[in-house]
Amino acid sequence: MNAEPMNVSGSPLRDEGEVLLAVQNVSLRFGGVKAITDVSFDIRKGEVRAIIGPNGAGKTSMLNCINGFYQPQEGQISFKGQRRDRMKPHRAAAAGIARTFQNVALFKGMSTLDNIMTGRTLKMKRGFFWQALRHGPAMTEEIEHRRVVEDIIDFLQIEHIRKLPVGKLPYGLQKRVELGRALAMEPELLLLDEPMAGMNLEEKEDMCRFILDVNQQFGTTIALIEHDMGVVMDLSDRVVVLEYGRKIADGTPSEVKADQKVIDAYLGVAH
Amino acid sequence: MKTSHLMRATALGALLAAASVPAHAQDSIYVSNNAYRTGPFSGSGTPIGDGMRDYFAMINERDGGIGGVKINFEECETGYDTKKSIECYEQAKSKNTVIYSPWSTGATLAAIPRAHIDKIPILSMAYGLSASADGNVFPWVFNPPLTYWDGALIMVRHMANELGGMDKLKGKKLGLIHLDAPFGKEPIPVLENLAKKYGFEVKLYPVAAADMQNQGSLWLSIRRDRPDYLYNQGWGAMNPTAVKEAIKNNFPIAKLVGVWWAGGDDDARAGGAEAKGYKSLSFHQAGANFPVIQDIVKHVVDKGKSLAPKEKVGENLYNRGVYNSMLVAEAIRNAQTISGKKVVTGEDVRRGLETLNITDARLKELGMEGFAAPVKVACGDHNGHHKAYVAEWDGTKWTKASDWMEPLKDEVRPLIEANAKDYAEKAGNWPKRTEACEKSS
Amino acid sequence: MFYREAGQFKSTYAADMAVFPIRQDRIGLAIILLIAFIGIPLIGNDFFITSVMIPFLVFSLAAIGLNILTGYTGLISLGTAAFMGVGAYACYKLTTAFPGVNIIVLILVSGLFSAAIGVLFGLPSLRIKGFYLAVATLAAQFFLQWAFVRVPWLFNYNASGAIEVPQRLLFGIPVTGASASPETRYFVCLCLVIVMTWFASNLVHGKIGRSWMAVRDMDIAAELMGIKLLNAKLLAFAVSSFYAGVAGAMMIFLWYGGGEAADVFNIRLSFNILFMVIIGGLGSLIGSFFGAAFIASLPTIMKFGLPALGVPMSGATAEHVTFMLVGALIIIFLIVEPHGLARLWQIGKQKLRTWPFPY
Amino acid sequence: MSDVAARPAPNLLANPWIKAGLIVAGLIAAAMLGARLDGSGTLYKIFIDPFDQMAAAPDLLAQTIWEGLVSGVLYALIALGFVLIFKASGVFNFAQGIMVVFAALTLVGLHEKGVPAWLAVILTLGVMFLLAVAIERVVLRPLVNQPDIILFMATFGITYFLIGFGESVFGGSPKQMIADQLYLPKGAIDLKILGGLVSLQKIDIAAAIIASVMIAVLALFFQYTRIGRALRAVADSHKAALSVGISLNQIWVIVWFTAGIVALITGIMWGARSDVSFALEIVALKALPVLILGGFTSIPGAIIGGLIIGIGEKIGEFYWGPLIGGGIESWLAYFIALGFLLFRPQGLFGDKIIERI
Repeated sequence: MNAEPMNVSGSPLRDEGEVLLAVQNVSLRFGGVKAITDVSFDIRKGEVRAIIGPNGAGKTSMLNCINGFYQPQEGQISFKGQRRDRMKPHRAAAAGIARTFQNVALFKGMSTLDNIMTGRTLKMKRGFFWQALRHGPAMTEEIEHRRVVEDIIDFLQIEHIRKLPVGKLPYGLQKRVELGRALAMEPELLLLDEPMAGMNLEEKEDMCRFILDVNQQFGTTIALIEHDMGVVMDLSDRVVVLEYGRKIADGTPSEVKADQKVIDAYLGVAH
Repeated sequence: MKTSHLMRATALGALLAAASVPAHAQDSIYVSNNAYRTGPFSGSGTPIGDGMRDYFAMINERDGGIGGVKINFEECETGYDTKKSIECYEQAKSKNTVIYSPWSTGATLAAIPRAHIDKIPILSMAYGLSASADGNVFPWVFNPPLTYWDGALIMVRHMANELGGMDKLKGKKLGLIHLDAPFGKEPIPVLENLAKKYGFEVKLYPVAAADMQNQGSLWLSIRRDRPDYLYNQGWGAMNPTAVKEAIKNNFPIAKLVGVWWAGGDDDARAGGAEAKGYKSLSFHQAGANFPVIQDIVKHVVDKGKSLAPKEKVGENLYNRGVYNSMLVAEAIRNAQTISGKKVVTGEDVRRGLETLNITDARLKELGMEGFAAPVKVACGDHNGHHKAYVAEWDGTKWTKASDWMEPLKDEVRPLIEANAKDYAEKAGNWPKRTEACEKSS
Repeated sequence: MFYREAGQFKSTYAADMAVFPIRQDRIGLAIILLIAFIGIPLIGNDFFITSVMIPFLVFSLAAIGLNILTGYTGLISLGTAAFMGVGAYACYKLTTAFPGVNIIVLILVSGLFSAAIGVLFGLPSLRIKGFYLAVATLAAQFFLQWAFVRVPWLFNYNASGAIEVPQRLLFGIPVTGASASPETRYFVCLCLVIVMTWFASNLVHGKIGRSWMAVRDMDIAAELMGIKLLNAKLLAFAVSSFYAGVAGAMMIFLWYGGGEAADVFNIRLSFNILFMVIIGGLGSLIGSFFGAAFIASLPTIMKFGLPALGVPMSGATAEHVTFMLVGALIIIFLIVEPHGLARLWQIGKQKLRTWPFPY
Repeated sequence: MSDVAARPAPNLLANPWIKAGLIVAGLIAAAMLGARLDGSGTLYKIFIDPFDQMAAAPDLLAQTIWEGLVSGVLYALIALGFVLIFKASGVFNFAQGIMVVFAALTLVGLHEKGVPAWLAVILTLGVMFLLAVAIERVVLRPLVNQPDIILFMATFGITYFLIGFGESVFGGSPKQMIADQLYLPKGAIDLKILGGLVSLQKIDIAAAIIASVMIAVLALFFQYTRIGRALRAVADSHKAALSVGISLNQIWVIVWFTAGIVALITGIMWGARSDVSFALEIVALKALPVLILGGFTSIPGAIIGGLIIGIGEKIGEFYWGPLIGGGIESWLAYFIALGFLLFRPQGLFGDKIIERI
């Protein structure tokens, strides 16, 4: 089981752009359970990279390894050419990796505005003293970041819910706020874990538009997990396919779609 | 909306202002008294409160008050909580009380600095701050008839008496079980001094407030150390537990002696029949066979005006309440004599307390012959360091088991003066005494 | 009808970010401050000021401290009283060691000692969560309380074993010690509480407050925003203990005027402050004031107020009835509005906004 | 969507904060001890002397362990009340301590009013049942689905109410437990072993036996009765329990009533050891370290936690306490529990905390 049929050297996108993130021979185990086995792939600057696979394929675990929630037992991940041992989520954030979650992980007790403002935490430099005064430099800084956040709010068209607590928003809007929060970090790499799960068609279309806009307007590299094949095929430049923690295919959407292993994995084959 | 806020504040202010308007300022004397009939120490607080209340009820009923003026005696519930005590103090102050009985060490310590500003005399009868016995430094604080330091001395004397002389103390071991709080730690310096002087050893057994009913390991230590005597400076639920544990651990109960606050009937009763022989220091007698108690029964209890069940009247702590009220009443009477006024003020009562001299003859008049030793308070000595005796539990009641013993005033007085000086120095410009001493009394 | 925000438009972010964006609220605040500074000293007698207002202020400050930890950061602590005690003893040591230094400065500095101890006992919060953490903070409560009795150095080897508050002057007027008038002590408390509330409000409305709330709501996502969990939690412990420490120093120096501090800062007080925070409203500064008023002042007002209104009750009965009533009121309030008095207040304002035509 | 998995717990000592904290704490502790002992022979007194003492007087060691065992059993009883309620309703019941006092007071109070002892026990059980019904109706039902902390707060309201109610009905003075009337044994069995005397109080033995019997009965009850199974179902998932048609309200009444029975037995035992007064409420706090040690949801945890805490604190106080002036029992239990907790954050037997994202 490997990616040989997709031999990478033939793809037209192959040589465009530098590698932003490289995953090399990563394996992850929980006790005796293997979540990921020897997976390698890369993400190039500026592309939309999709990770797909059936349930339990290890997709979310893969994202968790990338932003440091999990420490893979084997293999390594390098970001912007730098290898990172013992990645921590806050270090990943500082390095420029942002993330949304499969089940929305917003700060439920806070307003939309405050949620997105947390995305600016790392960019705000004023220390405790100025924060306690909330005047002068701290206020200038706060206003400056508020401006950025208001731009994001405009971009995502969520002005009307700016001051509402997010806990009571409908699911689709929550997903949007979560995207906003990730965008506020101005990440180089944005990891989206099923951004369209549980949405209706209209919401999905909106979300697709936002993702493409983010990719094109801000030049943000995006890695996403998605179950809706139509969405994946429309959005992504390249797709990596996982099954039972192993990589079974890697290539452009059309290449992947044609791959027999992928078809088997999705439709199920009697072994 | 905001107006409602304002109104609420105003209403509140008015309400509390109303709460503290001096009641019947003209025709009665207001005596505020802390009590704790609730909380973890209510077991000791209730009989004391009953005794204090009933004595004044009797005075009002039988004599129509003191010098013809009714005593407006009011209890303030503290739950033995310092926060509530402070509220009670403020309430008492705003109602122009002539005397304040804090009834807990914490409350006393908090009230002492205020007393000389607010001109309210404090009576902390045999508790509170030992050093406050120095009238030259604490003109407003009174703690007769004796201090914890005197108590420690009497304990050592008792030990010596049983052993057959002070010289027999050498090599003996005295254990001090004490509440792990300032109150409990009071006797330590005196005991340690005496230990050095007479060559015995002092072992400390602290009991944290949270572990009052959980003294298992402490008594194991006692078993290990095998002290010859135990002195229990305890309060509340700690005492019955100590008595039970002593019995459990086969410690000779006759060698366990409590401070006067460990002498509740319930404390001893907890040990059942085996508690017979348990001892406690005391400065007044238990029992109902005194004219004063009979008067209380006749005028108050039998008329259903007491909160105490009749069988509890005359118990040790009940009588302590009576004794406390007697001191207050005598101070007021004395103040009336000195000032020539019927309705006396706090300042008069301070003078009354300072010249208090309750002789045997006076005790007899009060129906307290043999009930207590004479008490005399002087200008510089607000305590008197009076006699106490050792009471013994006979299985059903407290009996007098020793003669009245004089504490060694010469031992204690220098300590008191040194500590009072220390207190005043640390407080920073502690006011010099300006109140003149009475010429004669 | 007079409580409307219609017509008040914000043209700057600064105006929009103000803590009280509605003009009427600002007017209301001004009125409350006026009452606090002028009305209460004029109307209230000594009893009201010393037994209701000063305790209310001290407890409010402690509740704000705990609210930062529990309400904003989601860490339950049952050691607040002990941290208050650290503040009180630190202040006593400081003022006896440096008698010349202004007592207000020392009260604030003693908060730093409390903060340091708070951080130390906050370390387990990385591993332990929820009620487990709450019980773990009891270790701080009982250990520190023990130390307050057992380390005589803390109370300068006083024979009484208690903190004996010395007299200290501010602009020539005594603010601590027995000769300090209730009004002076009240003003000092009031100013400290106002300034510290303002600081707390600044903190919780800015970056730091957002980090705390992020940790509270979803710690994993907070880490992803680049928030270091341990730092955020320890900062919350530090700030919270700082507030508790200052409140403790105020309690002994400006309210009690000395006393058996080990006995004062007991577990009961810790619980009471937690309950102030919960009943007032978790994550609400104004709720801390409501909670303090409810848990600390209500029993006092009932105990002394009811007899004054002619409800005849003996001391003990009043106490029992107070206990029962307060217990019942807590349950009733929780049923009516589990999010605390602060939420009730908000709902009230919301209603007023649309009154008299709610649709 | 099951590619979500447990997040491995962070390695504790890898964290520089924890390391620094431990070192600082260690240094402070060492410095305090050093000062206390004038710097002479400190290490000997900490590490060698206590064990010498144990070897020298094995009878005292045995007695210490026995004392620890008995208080452990009593702590466990209080903790058991907490666990039952927490397991079935997720409520951290602050009122358990006052329920112990209230139950014991009711029993003694009824007896004082002339009710025969055993009838008083039955009536007290009735009172505890009414209390459970009242709590369910008045407090729990209106607050269903509220966050844990709100329910916790509500139990504080119950505490306040019960203190006021109990004191106004029975008065605040301490009362003697009617141990004789309930045929609880008195006196002690003195064993002459280990070169000394080990004295076992009969009441303590009875407490241990009664506690064991009660725990066994509870275990059987949970295992083999319909209600017991329902209780376990509720503990696992409220929704699941509802979906199989179990009335949550009934369950709550039963659980609170069971906790009330446990409280009564605890009250009788503690009361027989000292007396029945509101001071007992403070002892109930000792159940909290037992809870964190044993886990909030585990009955065996409460028992074993109680024993560890009981024995640990007695041995600690007896052999090491004198080094720093004694009285360390008040906080030692918490430090023992905290020590365990750092390595098992969910307690010894608690349900594993799994973080999912």
